[in-house]
Amino acid sequence: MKNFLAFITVLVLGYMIVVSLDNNEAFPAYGEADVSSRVSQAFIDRSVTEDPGDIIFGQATNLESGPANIVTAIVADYRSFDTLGEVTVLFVSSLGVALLLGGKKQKRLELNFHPNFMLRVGSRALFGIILMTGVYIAIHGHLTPGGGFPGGAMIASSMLLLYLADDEFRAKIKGFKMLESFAGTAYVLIGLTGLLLGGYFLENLLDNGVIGDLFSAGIIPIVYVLIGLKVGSEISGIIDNFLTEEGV
Amino acid sequence: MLQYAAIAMLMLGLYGLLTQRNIIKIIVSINILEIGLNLFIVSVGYVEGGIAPILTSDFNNNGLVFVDPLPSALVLTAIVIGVGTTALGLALAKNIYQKYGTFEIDEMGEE
Amino acid sequence: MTVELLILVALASGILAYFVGRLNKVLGAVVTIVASMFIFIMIGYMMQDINAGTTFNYNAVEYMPDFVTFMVTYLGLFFAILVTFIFAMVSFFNPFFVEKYKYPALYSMLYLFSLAGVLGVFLTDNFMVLFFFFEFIVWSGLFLIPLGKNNKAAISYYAFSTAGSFALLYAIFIMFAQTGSYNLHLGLATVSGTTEGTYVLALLAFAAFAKLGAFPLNVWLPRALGKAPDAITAVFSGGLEKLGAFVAVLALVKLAPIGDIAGTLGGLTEATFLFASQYIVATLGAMTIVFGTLMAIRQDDAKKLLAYSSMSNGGYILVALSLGGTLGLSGGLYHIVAHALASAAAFLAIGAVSRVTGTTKMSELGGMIHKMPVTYMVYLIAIISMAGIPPMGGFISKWLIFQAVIDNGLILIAVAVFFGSIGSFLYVFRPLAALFLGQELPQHRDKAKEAPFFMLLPMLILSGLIVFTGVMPNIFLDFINDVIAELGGTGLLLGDYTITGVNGVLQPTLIASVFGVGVLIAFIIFILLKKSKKVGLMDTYTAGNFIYTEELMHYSLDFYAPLERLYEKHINITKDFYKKLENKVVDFGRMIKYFFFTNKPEITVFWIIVLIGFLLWGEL
Amino acid sequence: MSAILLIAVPLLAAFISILFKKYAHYILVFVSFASVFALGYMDLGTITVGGFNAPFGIVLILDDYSLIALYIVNTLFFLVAILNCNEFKKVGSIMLVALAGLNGLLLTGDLFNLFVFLEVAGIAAYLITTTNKKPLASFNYLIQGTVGSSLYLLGLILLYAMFGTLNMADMASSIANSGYGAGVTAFPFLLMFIGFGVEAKLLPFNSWTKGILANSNRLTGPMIASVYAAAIGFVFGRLLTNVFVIEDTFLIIVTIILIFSVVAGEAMAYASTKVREILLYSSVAQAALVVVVFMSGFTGWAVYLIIGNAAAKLVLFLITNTATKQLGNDDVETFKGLFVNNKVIGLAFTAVTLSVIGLPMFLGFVTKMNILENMFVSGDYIWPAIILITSVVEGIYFIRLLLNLWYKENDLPEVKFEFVLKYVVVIIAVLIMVFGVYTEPVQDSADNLVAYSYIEGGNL
Amino acid sequence: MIDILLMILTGIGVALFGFVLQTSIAGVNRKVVARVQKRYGPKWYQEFLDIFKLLSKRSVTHGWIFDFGVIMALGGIIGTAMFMPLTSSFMAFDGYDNFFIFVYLIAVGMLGMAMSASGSGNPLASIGVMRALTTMLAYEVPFMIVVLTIIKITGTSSLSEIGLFQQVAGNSWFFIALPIGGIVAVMALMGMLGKKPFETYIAPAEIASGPMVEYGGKQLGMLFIMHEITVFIEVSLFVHLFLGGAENIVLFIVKYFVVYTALNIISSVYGRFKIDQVVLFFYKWPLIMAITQAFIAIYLGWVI
Repeated sequence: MKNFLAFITVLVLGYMIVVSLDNNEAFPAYGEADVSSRVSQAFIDRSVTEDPGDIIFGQATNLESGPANIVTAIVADYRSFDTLGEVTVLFVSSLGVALLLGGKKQKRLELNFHPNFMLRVGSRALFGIILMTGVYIAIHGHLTPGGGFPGGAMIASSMLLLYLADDEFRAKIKGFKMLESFAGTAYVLIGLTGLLLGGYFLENLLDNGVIGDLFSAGIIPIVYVLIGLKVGSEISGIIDNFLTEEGV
Repeated sequence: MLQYAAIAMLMLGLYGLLTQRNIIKIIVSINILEIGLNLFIVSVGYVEGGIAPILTSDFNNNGLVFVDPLPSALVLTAIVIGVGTTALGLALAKNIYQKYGTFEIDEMGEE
Repeated sequence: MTVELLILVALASGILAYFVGRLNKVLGAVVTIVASMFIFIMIGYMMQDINAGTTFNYNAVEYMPDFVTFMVTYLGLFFAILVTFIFAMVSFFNPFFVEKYKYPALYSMLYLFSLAGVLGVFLTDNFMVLFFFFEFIVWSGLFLIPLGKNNKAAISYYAFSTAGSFALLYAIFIMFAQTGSYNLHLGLATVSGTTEGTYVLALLAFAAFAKLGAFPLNVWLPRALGKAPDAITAVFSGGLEKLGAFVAVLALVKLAPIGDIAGTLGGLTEATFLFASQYIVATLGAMTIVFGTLMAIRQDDAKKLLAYSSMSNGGYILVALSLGGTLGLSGGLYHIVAHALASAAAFLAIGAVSRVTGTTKMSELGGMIHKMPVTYMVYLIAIISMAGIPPMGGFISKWLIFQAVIDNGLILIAVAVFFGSIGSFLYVFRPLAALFLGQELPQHRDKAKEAPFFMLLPMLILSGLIVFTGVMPNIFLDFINDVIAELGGTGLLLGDYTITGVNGVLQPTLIASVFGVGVLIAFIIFILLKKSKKVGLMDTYTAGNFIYTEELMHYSLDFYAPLERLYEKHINITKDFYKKLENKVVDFGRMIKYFFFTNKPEITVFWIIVLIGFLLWGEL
Repeated sequence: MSAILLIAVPLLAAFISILFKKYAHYILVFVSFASVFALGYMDLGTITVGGFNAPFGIVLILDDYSLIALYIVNTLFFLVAILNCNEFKKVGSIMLVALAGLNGLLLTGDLFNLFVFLEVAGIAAYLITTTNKKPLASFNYLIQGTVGSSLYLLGLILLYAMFGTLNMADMASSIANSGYGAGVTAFPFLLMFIGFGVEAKLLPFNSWTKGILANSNRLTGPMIASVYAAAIGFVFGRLLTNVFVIEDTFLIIVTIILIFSVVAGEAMAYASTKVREILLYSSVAQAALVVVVFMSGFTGWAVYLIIGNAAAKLVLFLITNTATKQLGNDDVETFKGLFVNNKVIGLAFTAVTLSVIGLPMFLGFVTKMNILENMFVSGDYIWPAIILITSVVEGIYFIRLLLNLWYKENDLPEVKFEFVLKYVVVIIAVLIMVFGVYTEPVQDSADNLVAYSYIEGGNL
Repeated sequence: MIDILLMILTGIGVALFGFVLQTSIAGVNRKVVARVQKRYGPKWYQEFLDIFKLLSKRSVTHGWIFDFGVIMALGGIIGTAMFMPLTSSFMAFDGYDNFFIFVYLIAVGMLGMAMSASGSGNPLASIGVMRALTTMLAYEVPFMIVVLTIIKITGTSSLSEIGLFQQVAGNSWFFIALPIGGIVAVMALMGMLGKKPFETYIAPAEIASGPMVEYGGKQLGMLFIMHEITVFIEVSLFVHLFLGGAENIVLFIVKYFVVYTALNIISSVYGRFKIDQVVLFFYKWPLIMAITQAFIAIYLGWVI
């Protein structure tokens, strides 16, 4: 009975929200969002500081923010402070999971599934391929969709594959910790150098080069790779914590 | 249409929170809620007939319109925050299980 | 000697008393005596300047915030002298009582802090300063009361006095919103007569009722005074209760009364019409008198009995002030003086007894007169004045109040006032008979001895003053006339020895001398006749059988048993009311705690949905 | 020195500290002291991050309002860190992240950035409360916190869809001259209000408070009840005064919530017999009061109310939790007569409680009087009545607590308070007394604070 | 200075006259009551004999308060009697015969007696005192309300002027003008005098004549004198207030005699109330009658 009542209330609420959004004149209907009246128009034609005219892929050089993928431009350049905050969230949650579950000496969780030899060997091969795609996505963040976060997630998924396929396998946690801390510190240091030299925290010091090249958009790709590594190591740390338990 | 789906997902998440008493189910409904929210964020930026906001070689010859890039940037962050909280929730769930031996809140009784 | 310096002296001596008290308890208490005597003399000294017709307006000492100003008015000075005098007299008791308390040094400090607070309240013309010191007294009184028996009484004291002072604060702010300044006289003047004036009058009356312990808010007075240390009870009933009277004067006299009653009673002939507000306050005062008297009659603990008596006398003050006019005002103010002196003396006497015997319960005491005759005489004079019997001051104020009540033709209030005056005779006599007279109980026979000289001194001074206010009241009435003149009323018609009320002339000195002549004649008759043989107390007419135990021959347990039986069932009306109120709050709190604070997130989500639903309801 | 360092340095320290597990808490103490110290050299104004100015990039605002906020939160944080550094070694780096999160909250001028820092600080808070050894309560806190921040994000996105910007000042100005009625923005603002209501402990949304604070320890008690409460209070104040537009139906809902929180908070405190419960319910009521004062527009005095409450709750929770750890449970019965033989702690506890109630000679009195005075002048007669009645109830249960703690004869509980705690507690009590009496600086700093309630830096 | 001395002497004279008048009338009344009970009764001066016999005997004392109380009682009553105006024009202290002085100075006498009775150590005495005080509480309030009406109507509270007010041609005695008030006053007077229905505080059977139990010899004699003078004050109060005072002394004595004898006759046929019956009785009918009388007289102005 309680569930039914809750269902009714939730339904009525949903209906009310939909109706109120419909006849709310300020809220644009689905699909008719006029981007020009919004802040993001400046991001699209890179005209926050000065107007570079129309941007031709492959020719426009040192625009105010380099990456071809505008979403990466916003995430890593215009609003890169959010991403810093973002990374801290993930850092804290992985630290927290380690605090909650991690003990001194951990050993692999006793699962009743014991993989046979074929699975253990086959997964090694697949591991390499997944890892490479993850790294590729991280590196090409500023050109193609994806970037640090999806890349990092794929790296972690490759680690997960190993964990699942082989029940004695344990990655070297120490290494992840080192990588994570290195990437984080590097990211903040880049920001600080931006503050010291360029006057603004996280400023893009290197020139942006030609839009569309692999080595363009200044510090963005570097930052995104660092983020990819950090996310990868953190999530693998979390996976390790979940799949292990207290024991000699 | 996507927006109605997003709001429906939101409501489903709220329904889950209202009724479920199992720790894992609560975490699942929180995730549904967040996915709904993320969908809604993206739907706000959708422009009829717009393409993904990435400059590519064939962009400058046939005058295409971009979808609003900012919501997708924000959604990127929101997703990762969702991951963070879910990881923490699951860790707490494991702790609770070790302490109380069950996931049902009613059976845990007053601490 | 400006007012600020005086207050600073009081505060400084308080702190000094604390440090001296840390070294040696008794010395700390002695400091309180010296300080309060000094302040009393200074206030008395200030009396001359004011008589010379100059009302001083002392501006702030430089480092105080600029709006703190003090002004010495007749009204303020009247109260200040009286209360500082009570503080000074009671302070003589401190050295003897201070060892028994848990925090002796704190006791002396807070004693002088409340004295400073009293000065601050009476001698200022700025409402915020008045409220500051009002709270200051509540705050220091709060930590004094639990030094006695238990601390539950302090909580109810705090509850009611804070409710009172916050009502005062609300009124202050209403006036501030009107006038933009905290000036007392300006505020009251601008507000009186308007609708805000009604709220201000109601709130000030509420504050006065809370401080005086009048009918609706009387639960704290007997509990706090019954449980507090003896010296503090004397100070409270003699001095601090007069704060309530001071606020009552502000409310009832300086504010124009609201709404006239003649209109409501349909144009009755010849009965003078009273304003609705005065009538309500008078009725509540009358109920306080009746309630206080009935409760006092049935008390077994002498201190609680006197606490109820100060409550019913508070009722008298309220009735007198609310009737207004020359008679009402002078009767009220004089009753404040008479009651302050009488109740302080009575409490000190009871305190002296409790110091020696450790208890003030009448059922455990008896025959204290044999070992403490002087305390007995002091107590006798005090209760003669409290009962309003002629040679003492109480009679003059009661006579004035009766004149006011009769002149205004208020029958029901007259019933209460007459009942109160006769009832006061009953309940003041009870400690006299049960505590002092009757058989001398063995357990107290060895311990009891007369109070030392330093304790008797204040008691004798007080009783001397009581007699003096009874025989030669005109000196005090002259001063009261100045106060009334300052408040805008016309003073009492005073001959050199006579007081002319509205329907009769009174010459207190004549009454006293005639009473003296009568006693002389009786004494002569007594002396002429044969000397009678002295016989022990146990040797009495007991219809032939022998009795050896004193307890059997001492009648003190429930003295007015037949009277108490009549109203036993509904004694604690107000106590039950406040207990129910408290339970309501506790249930409400527990219900919300149970309903809202569970470890399940669904409560919050549910309420979020409800709120959003409520907002979007309009959209449908 | 630009204010960004207040966020960047703790983050850097956090990333490094995971390597040297053993020295984490020393780094924590050093960094928090450095941030308090560095505040002296910060220059006011807006700091753009990444070189892109206001409506497009993210901007941090350091005006008088956030400077005072930073001073208070950082000093309190430093005190909590110092007092708990050797007991809770494991949470060193999490505390560093919390510090970064809190500083970010107070400084940021961008709404989405505010959401991110709210999450950072929130997650750090969930982890700190896990030291209470009550996983279910922390879980409940996590779920409600996440629901709250998701609603905040939903509201934020709605506003973005309507006005196309994320910067606070820009949002405020575009709402102002967009000419839409209040009904348009009511729904998103309500969502954001609820989002913050959960964190600020307003009544219908704070069912997590009892689980967390009722069995808190020396770290979580002061951390949640005073440091986080102060930070959230300041941020909520900034939102309420600058961004929110509160009219008719939304105003009714908010007023109902606030009245309900204040009254129910006091009633619950009155009804509870455990010391920590009394304190937490009274802090619920105080939080609601802070929101009321912000909404009536006296930002200066709301700031002093927050400072008074935060300092008071720090002292109260520190003392209570230290005593509870040594006595087992925190019933008023077991606490009876606690101060008889540790008078210094008792005096500080009494001074602080009397200041919370608002008795004269204390900071609380000055703040309460001025708030009431301003309310009356601005013609509001209902709220002062509610405040006065609830402070009578509040006075009663605090005095009942105080008298129980001071006056008892036999078998007194023996509790040892170490020197550092005594030292800190006495300083705070003395400060409250000093500013209670010498009210000049409080008076004029509060008045001119009101003038700057708008973000002077965030190029309006 | 001389005229003050003269006034005091006349006062003492009035008190003496009062004592002698009342004792002789009491003697006569003892014969009247005896006649009612079908016996002859003692000689009219029997009261004098009793008193002087007692004064001459040696007695016992229980301490200084025991004696001091008796002195204070007698002294107080004599003081009150000195103020009493005999006729509407002749009184010791001209213009100071205020009604409230009498009501409260009697209380001094009562207090003196109560003090010495409790001081005597006999519990029966204390119980007697308690009963006396409770009865006083009972009859006093209705009586005062009626007097309030009288003072309100006449505008003055001095007895002689009230008497003169009643003697003025137009208006009749208050006993007739305020009929209900008159009845209440009679009842109150019987309470004051301690006549039969309200005699609980002497109650010879239960508490051995209450407060008087420990007295003997001169103390008892002095208390008898006090009792006689109290009766004189109360009855003459009634005469002045309700029977229009008296132009000359003879009229005063006649009215006095009529009132006192009527009361004695009424009381001789009554039993005795229990103490709480006394209180309940006075707070039921007399109080209501007094209040209605006051309401009618003051607010509606119906004075016959």
